[in-house]
Amino acid sequence: MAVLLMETPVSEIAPRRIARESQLGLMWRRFRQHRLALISLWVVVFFYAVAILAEFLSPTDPSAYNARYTYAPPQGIHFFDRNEDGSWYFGPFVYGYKTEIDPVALRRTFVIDEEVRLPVRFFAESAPYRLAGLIPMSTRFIGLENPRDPFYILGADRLGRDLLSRLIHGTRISLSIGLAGVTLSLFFGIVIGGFAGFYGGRFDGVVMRVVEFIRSMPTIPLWLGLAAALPRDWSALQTYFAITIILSLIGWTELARVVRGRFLSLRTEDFVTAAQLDGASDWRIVTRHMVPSFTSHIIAAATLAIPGMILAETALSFLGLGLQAPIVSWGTLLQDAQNIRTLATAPWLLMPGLCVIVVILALNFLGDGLRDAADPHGR
Amino acid sequence: MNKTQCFKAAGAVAIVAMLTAAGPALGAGQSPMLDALVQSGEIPPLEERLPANPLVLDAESIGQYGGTWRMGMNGGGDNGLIAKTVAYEGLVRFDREWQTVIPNLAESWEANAEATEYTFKLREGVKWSDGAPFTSADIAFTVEMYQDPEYAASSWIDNINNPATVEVIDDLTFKFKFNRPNGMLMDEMASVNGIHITSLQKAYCSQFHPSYNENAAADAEAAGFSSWALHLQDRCAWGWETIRFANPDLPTLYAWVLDQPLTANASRVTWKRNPYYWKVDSEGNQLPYIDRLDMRVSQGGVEELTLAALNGEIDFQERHIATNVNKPLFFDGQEQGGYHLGAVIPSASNTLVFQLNFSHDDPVKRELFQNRDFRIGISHAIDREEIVDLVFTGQGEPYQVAPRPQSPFYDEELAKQYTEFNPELAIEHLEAAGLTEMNGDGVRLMSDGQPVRITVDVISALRPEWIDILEIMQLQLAAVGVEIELNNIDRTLFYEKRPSNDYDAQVWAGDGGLEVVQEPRYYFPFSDESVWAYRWAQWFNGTRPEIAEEPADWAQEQMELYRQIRSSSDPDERADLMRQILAITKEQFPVIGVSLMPDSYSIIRNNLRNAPETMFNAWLFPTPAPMDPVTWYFE
Amino acid sequence: MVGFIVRRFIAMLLTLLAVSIVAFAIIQLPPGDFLTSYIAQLASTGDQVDPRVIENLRAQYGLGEPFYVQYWKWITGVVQGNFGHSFEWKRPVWELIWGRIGNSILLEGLAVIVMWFVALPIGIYAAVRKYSLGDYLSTILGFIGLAVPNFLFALILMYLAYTWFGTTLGGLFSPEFEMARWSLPRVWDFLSHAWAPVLVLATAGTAELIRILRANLLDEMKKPYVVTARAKGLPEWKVILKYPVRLALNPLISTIGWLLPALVSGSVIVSVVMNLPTAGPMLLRSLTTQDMYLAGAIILLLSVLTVIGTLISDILLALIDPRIRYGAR
Amino acid sequence: MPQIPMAAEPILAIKNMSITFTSPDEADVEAVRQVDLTLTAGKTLALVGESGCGKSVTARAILRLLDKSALLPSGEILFNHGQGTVDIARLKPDSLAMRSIRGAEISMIFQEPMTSLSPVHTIGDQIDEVIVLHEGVSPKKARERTVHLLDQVGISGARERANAYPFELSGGLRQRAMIAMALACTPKLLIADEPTTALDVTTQAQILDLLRQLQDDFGMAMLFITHDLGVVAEIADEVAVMYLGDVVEQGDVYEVFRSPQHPYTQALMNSVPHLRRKADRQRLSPIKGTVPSPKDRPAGCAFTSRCPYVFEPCAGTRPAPTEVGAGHLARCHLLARTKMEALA
Repeated sequence: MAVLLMETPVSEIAPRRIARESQLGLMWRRFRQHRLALISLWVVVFFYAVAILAEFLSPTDPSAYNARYTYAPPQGIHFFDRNEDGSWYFGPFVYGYKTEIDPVALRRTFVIDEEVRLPVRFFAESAPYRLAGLIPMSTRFIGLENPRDPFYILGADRLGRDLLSRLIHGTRISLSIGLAGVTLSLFFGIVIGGFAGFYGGRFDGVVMRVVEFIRSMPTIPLWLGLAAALPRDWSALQTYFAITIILSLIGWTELARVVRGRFLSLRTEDFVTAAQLDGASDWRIVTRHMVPSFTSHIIAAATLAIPGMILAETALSFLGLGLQAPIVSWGTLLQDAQNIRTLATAPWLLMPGLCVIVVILALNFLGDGLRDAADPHGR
Repeated sequence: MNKTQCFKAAGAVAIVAMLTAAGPALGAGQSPMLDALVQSGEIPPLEERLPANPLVLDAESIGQYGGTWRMGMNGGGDNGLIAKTVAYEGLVRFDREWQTVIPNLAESWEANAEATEYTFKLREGVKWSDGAPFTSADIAFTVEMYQDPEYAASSWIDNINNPATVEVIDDLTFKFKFNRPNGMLMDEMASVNGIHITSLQKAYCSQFHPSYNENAAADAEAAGFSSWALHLQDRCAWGWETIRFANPDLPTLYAWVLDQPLTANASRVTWKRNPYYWKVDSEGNQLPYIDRLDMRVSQGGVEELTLAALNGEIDFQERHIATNVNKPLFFDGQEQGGYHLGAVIPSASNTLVFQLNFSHDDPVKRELFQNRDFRIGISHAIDREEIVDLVFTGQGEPYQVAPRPQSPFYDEELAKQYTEFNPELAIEHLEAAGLTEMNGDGVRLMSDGQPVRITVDVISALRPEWIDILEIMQLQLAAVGVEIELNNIDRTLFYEKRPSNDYDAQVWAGDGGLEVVQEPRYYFPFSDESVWAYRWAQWFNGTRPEIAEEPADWAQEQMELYRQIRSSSDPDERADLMRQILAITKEQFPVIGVSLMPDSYSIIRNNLRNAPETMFNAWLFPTPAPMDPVTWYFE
Repeated sequence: MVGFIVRRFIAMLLTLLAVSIVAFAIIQLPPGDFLTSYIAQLASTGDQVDPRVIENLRAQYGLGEPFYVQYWKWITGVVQGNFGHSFEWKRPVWELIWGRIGNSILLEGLAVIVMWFVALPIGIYAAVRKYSLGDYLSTILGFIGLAVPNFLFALILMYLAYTWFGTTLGGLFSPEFEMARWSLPRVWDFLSHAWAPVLVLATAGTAELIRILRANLLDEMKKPYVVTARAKGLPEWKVILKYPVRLALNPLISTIGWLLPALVSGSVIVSVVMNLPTAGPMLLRSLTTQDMYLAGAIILLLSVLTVIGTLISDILLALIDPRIRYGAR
Repeated sequence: MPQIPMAAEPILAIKNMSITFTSPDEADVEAVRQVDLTLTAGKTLALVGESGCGKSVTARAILRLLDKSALLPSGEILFNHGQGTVDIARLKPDSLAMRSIRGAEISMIFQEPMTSLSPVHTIGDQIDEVIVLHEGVSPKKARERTVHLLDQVGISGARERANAYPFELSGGLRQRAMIAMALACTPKLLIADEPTTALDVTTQAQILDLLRQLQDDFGMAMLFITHDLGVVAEIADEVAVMYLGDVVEQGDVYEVFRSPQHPYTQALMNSVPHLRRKADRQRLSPIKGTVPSPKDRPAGCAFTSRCPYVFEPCAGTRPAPTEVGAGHLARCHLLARTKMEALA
């Protein structure tokens, strides 16, 4: 048996990295491994960005109607075309329409007119507006050279309003209602669940009974009753906030449960005992020691709560008890679309439904990913 | 008995004589569905069931018996459909053109010159659906019930300003008496409101009232009701109230009797023929031809009903489903569904009536809203062509609130004044109304320096197009410096805001396009529905004296003219008076209209015969019932 | 066990009391009452109502009394089985709603059964074949089921049935079976109508069930007792079904409790679209007409349904899980 | 290569077995490297090592209870079931052949009697199941056997206890029930995976006693996995010491304990306290450093990173087993060098 004499020194075995990483940092590292969740994160970010930049991104004003283009089908956006002389045209553009009115059947018929090519301009000039009601601007992301030309990438509704623009503005309302509802739920959930979990005992018992009670109520009748009770002369904004509060009345219970559970298990952890022995106040223990240790869980739980809020908003609008026209939300847009006529002749008006599905999917995947990342060893 | 009556009676006898003479060859048939019942002795033979002089209906063609007429109700509270198809059986009725009042259960009538006394003669031998004879006693009982405050009904019979009293002369003759002239009684009685008076059978309904049955209270309790009044209301509901159709035991005079009643749980309401129905075709065959009705009850959404109609599961209907939006759908579906579309002319004159509150609490707004120039300015600022094009796909035309072209009261000037879209003219009028200053946002300022901001109450649930029209108007009016804000609210609140005077403006459809005399709410402050002058209308009606306000002189003049209409029994005189009212309306221009309500359509199965290819659609003239569905049949 | 049920039962009664107060408060919340909306309704058809009639009705209906008096009258009646009168239908509420509630229970019960039948095998498959194509597919389908709004799904289903098969989905019975007694053909007729709403109702719930089952099962499959079972020589399917599945079902059974409120809520919307005579559309209408005893009774009964559902799932859980039955944990 | 001496006909012979864990994201990890073990009827082989050294993985590999991610790329597991020999390493984990061995021929008991028994089935049910499965008797007969078995493992009131759920029993009783279940079909080999670790000292002793006694009664071979040298001394006939996937030393228990040859075994022995007067006590000498992850294991001797005697070949070349006594083998370059020096 030959003995190999090695010149090289014993290779140092790298000690395991024990770098101190914040919990959020750890969570982020684990989260990045979830490909679907990561994609979903971008989808959600995209939609929220759209919500924030609604005025800038929408090609037209969402309430700008045009008699000539009621129920105009989507133009789509094209990039290549062959010119008459056979050369190629590059760049984004849409085709015009040829329209006819059928007075017997009461409708306009549209044919995409491939003769008319309407180039799409980026950062097109438009009438001045205020972005998010604050920043004065006078350009929009895309637009046509001549603002009077039809520009309906996703088609038009029954008044010839641009569906894309309405969709973009609806995104703002629907997503913010979800976010606002969750924020409110989160506040109640953390405060109530936190105290229940921290002090335990009788207070905890009472809170948990209340939570169980609320969760045993069927939500729609509850919402219906409350929504029917809203003063009808409230302005759109008031209704909007009222609906948000109604939605979070039930939403907080789930978050309170999560928070309470974490508190209960954290209460016995050594670092909390240590802080208590050090004489830290309860408030300090909760805010400085306990809350940061489960921020990640709260983020995950909150993410998973948003879809429910969005779906609830659409359902209430559908029943005519939530937001109402002229407010543009995904719910009111779907309410417009929920008839046989739309299904049969203008299916593109169901686009808001697709948005709902995509966002709900993304939020669910994102929430799942966050939860897994926050708590890799199961729940 | 006057001459006409004699003649009519003689004519009826002659018809009966002819029928008996001609025998079976001339028909005198009944539905095969009834043959077995006659044979088993459950019902008497046809001759004994029919009145001495049945009402003869001339239809395009003689039909055949059988079949089921399928239609759809929207929700459990849709008693309107029944009122418009089955329950339109008053003492008198309108002809198919909605022009004259013709006999129905009463074969003749006459009024005194002051229009305070009306004498009616009932058709002899008419029987309730349980076989009992229909007599003057039933009428007297009905009047008594309506005037009992415990019986929560409301009608011309117990009109607090001019209630009816009844005097029974004999079994078939009775007299209505009024303290004040009631010149429009016959029009009221021929309308859908005329069916109240024939809705209660004394023999059946009296058992629930303590005046006739001392055990009524105990019976009510045994049946689970807390008072006899509730029991009576439940068993014998009035007129065309929803729950009336929940009691299959209630005897009626309708062509069809309840089979599956309209209960809260009903998913369909069905009817079968009334063996005692008292109308025949020109060959003496007992009507109706159609044996059964089947009304499917949708649970609050009409989409399922729309699909059913497309699928050929509806035989005749315009209600609920024949919307503007659905037209292309139904047009395309004709072949697959085996139906075609009939024409329907609405009674309403206008798609949207913009009513400003003349009695606004804010004196500045009150003055502004009462200013004719302001209203003319607004009217000129509306691009009606665009609205017609956009919302109604080109159907209809710019129109004010005025009688429809089909009406004898049609006045082109009234209909068309100030409908031209002319922003310059609009601004001129607005400035004439004192709105000369503007604020930084381009909104005109009122005399108190506040911008003109009008909140418009609207119920989009009722007519979705209202929101569309208003959204367009919002932009058009903004261009001339008038700001309107949409307030989409629910119906209850919409009504509650009126007595509390808590509104700037409300919108509604333009009723009174055909029923000009009966429904003049936009022509002068006539009723609670004259939202533009709600408090003036209270002054006119005296219903809520605590909030009544003395109207402007011109309105008082109109009111006086209308009082004259009420006290006149001469139709020509009434029409003349109405024209005078309309002339003042034209001068004063109280409300702003948008466009002529476009024609609608009905869905008619291809195998349904005698159904009208063209008809009016109104509530007072409750179509299709005046088009005699009893003569329709399936081929 | 008996003590356990008694304890749960008392808790349930307390919950019901609270529910009744909330239900009554909700129906009292909107401004005005039935009469104001009734007058509005009449007025819009051109009728004027005599104020005396209104006063009479108000007295007959007991409107205008303070909240606690109305509540006390109502709840004492409810305890005796008298749910009050519907203003709109002028009938005892109980008579109106039992059929509707029955239909609701029937549909939701069917939906629960379907959900379990579909979710069980798929959930087990997804957990056992973790990260397989089937797992991903079922996860994605499940999430989509969760994300599609019920009413949209129902509407599209109805439209497709019309365009593809020329049939109208809707209602629960054909006309000839509407009022018939239960018989085999009627059951068949019912099923041929009910599949569509049940499908719509079950979709979202199934997705949720699959997710929970899969997660639970994955947790359970890591437990040592599964290895023990394998070490016994049991075939794999038997190992999975007898041990981890059995344990993964426990938390799932407790989900019946909250599944029911969700189903009840879903059925309101589906019933409106698909024209089903369930409690949902009646509730919607009674809320808008402010027919308060009717609305109150429906809200109360739907809540009772869910509370009973929770009770049932608690008892079931105690039955199948000895740890709970014997109070150990 | 020196042959492992055969004392008697072996029940199970593991030859040159390696176990590799695969993962889609990371490089494969060889958790067990070329292990040779032999088990004989009536004898107990103790497998000793720190946590994560691969001893449990080795045990589970015998019953093919490892996850799909675990591969057996080389080696044989020869099992003699009386009618010949079968190579378990070639069987499919869920095949009938494998399943008929599990629980019947080779059975296993686990460390955590609480979690290793299903909490929702009674003890009796879980034992009956094995008997019914492998012997096809009626459930009633199976229950008779179960009661007898429970009695045999020292559970008093066996008939009633059979209807008890695991959470109603103490830790010791649960482990006895586990043992009863494992012995239900009189297996030829019993694998005990740290069966006493979770128990208190008294119970531990009772269970060890019981196992010894049952081995006498049933005559089965036993593979006893533990990290406790005291337990090894009590129960084992032979011992194999594992470190990071390698069997570094194996042989007769007295031989190995008396003169441990591998530096790791030596260190292990030194880390065990001996009972002495306080004044005479020496400081325990724990092994320096920590166990590296299998990923970071050098190609050569696994102990390289912690060995006090490390020299050139250690990191790069894996030492071959050197026979240092009768049936006493150790893998260390030091031994090879002394041998070579001796030869030289």
